[in-house]
Amino acid sequence: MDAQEIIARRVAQELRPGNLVNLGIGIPTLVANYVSPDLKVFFQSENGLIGTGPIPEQGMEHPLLTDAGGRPISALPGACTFDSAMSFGLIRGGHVDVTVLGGLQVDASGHLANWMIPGKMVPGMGGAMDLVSGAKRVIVAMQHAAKGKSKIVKQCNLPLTSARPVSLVVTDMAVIDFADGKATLLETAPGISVGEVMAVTEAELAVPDKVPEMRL
Amino acid sequence: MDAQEIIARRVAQELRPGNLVNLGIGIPTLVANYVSPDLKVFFQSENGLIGTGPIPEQGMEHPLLTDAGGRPISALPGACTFDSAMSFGLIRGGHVDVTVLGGLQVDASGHLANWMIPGKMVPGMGGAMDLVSGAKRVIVAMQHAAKGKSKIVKQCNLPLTSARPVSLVVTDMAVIDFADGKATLLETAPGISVGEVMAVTEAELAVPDKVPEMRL
Amino acid sequence: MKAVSLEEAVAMIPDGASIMVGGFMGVGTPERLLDEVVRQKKSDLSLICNDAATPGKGVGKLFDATLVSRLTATHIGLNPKAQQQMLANQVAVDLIPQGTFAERIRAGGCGLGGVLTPTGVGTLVAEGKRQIEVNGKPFLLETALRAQFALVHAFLADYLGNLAYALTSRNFNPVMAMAADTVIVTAEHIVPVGVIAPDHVVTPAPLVDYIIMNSNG
Amino acid sequence: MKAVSLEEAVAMIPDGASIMVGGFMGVGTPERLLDEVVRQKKSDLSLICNDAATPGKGVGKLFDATLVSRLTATHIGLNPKAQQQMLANQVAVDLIPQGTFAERIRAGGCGLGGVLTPTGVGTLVAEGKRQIEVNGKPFLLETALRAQFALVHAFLADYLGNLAYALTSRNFNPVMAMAADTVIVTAEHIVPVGVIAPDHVVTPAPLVDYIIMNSNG
Repeated sequence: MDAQEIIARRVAQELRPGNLVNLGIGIPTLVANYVSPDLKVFFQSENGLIGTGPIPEQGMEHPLLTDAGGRPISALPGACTFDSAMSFGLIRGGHVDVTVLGGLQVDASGHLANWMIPGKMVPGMGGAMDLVSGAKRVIVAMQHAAKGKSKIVKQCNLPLTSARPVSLVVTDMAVIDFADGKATLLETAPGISVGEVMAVTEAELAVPDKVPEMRL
Repeated sequence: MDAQEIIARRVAQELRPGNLVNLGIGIPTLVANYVSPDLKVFFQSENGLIGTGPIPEQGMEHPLLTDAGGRPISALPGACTFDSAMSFGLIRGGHVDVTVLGGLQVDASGHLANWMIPGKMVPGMGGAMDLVSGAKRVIVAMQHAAKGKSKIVKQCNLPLTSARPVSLVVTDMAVIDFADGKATLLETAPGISVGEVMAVTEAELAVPDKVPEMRL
Repeated sequence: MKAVSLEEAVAMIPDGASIMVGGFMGVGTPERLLDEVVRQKKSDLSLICNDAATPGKGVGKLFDATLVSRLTATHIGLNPKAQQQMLANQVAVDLIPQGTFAERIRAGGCGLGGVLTPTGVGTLVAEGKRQIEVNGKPFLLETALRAQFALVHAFLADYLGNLAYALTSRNFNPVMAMAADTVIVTAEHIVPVGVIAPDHVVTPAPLVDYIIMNSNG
Repeated sequence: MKAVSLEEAVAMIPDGASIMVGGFMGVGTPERLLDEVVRQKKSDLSLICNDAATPGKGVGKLFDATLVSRLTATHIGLNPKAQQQMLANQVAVDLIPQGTFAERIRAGGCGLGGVLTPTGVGTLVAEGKRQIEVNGKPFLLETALRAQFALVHAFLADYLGNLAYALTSRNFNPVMAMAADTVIVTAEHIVPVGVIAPDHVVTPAPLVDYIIMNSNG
């Protein structure tokens, strides 16, 4: 199982029946592959759709039905469409139960930076700031480290996405919870020890007596 | 021609082709009777409809299609419906070209009072405050005097509907304009002299050299 | 979304609850829910509704049964009982402009802190409120409005909870369906998933908590 | 509403105009209008659009032709030309959160003074903005946004100007159709009055100033 699959499978376990879920681009998009249809989760695409389905068969795409990246998607029976003010009313108003986003850094107090590297990458924040400010539960799905450097840092030095802390971070090495404003190691990835996680984590983590392995 | 018909006929002349028009209850409602269909005016009912038509034939009413007073109406071809946030977005946003409202008092600077008599009548302002604040042009349609007392006063002593002055007042005796923040007598009703208007008007009116009669 | 009986749905509402009720002069109001609220004698209600309807109709029934202690509305002129109860201080009434009413509820549902509106500036409505200048123009800061329950009436509901409304019965129902902790819906027709086209859904299914089974009413 | 040709419609737009353009990554964008803006070389434009699309698509064409001087958007990461023009200071770019973008335009169209949003509090976005506390919670005051022209793409337009949108091409089109002095529309299908049911109209006819004749494009 590669790093992305570990992350996506573990995040999928966080979704509850009937949840309204918004998945960001990149690893978060993969989460949908591991969610059972029995769960009856609603996926929102912030460009104006609830009820996104899989990529349509070739020749069945419609140019007016795309995801937030402009790629063709399908709509499941019971889907609905709406304008952008409504879409972000749903997001900001706390109607989205779970959002899953990528990250550049998450710090010890749960602050996320994921939209800008000053002097280098300034694409714009798109919907990320609203999602982190408004969704009931914010889950960050990202690699634990990039080029050997921990992405779980003491304090973000990149511009924050929101002053509101995230709920959970799922990486290829660990699950870290941010309840009560402190970072707690909840699980490790299969075959990864607590010591290995601590060695590549810059932020201090609270470590309970028992840290189980992810069940994937 | 009775007083109400004089007022309604004269107000109808103020509407231009394609205007979006909101008519209040009472005399303003009668205005629709004197507007030619050729004018292609759109009538808005603030409970959520553009394209109101005449009262339907008996037996053809629908309980979910009413005016703002809860009375059955019809919808013309090309009508559209919307929620209340949209309805007042249209009103507050200046998309309504003309609103016609009843009045208790209008004063020399064009301020309207039409929603409350302290200690006596406190029904609530409904949509009146938004209409006076937001419509492009506000026309007051009312009797010139009530029980011998002028309703065109020096200064309103009843609570104002809006700090924004109205555009025009049409009564059974006169048409009074409020451009440039002052009250100017524009027209008199058929058979009524300027002197008769002045005699029952508390507010000072500017009177041009020529004051024509209404052409009804 | 869960399908429930009228009895079950109304039993969830405690005395003293804040409830938003859709409708405009009783049009688009969930009448069956209100009948059951009266039958179960839910009292001391904080009612948020555009108007007080008329005696015997819509929320007028709640005034007939003197179940309302607080009312936020835009107009109560056509319900003499509501007027009497206001004048006798049995109901504390907050009358606000209709556009402000709609927008405050929308703000409550959309996570906004409030509304900056020109409506009411320089009138009695401005009393006790913050006035904020933006680009030299004055606006009233009107706060967001939410409730514990929204009682909503739709024309069509599908098995997932997607809602569509008919004609002038839409009014405040869609904004209220976003602004309450628990959303309870009656519908004229409950239809299979897919019958309402995606572009014609007005209230997305995830907003709806309970739909009243039609066999029950 | 008046039916006009592409040439006539675009000829009304002066150089230096502010224009809102509907669409999200080019989906729901009035492509024919943009092609004509490029053909008529309307320059120094202040563009208000969710994103910069991609080169050759949607508003991306305006960057290909270097017609944009100012851009208000939420994301430009998928258009390298727009990024280059921003970094070379050829285009002044204001990047704002997408929900704030939608709501500021809506405020512009609905006569509100601005928006009180929690989004952006405590981030770079808050710099230079007023922060307002409501019930102890901080919100940013984001001002209303309007333009001289809105270029809107609908799925259906009727002869009066009523509009309906399809699937994810709705996005910013309805709010923009309320927030500009002049609203110009292209539609996939122009249909007789009555073909769009009243409950399915999203943009009421009186909001639309011009519809591009389909024979012309």
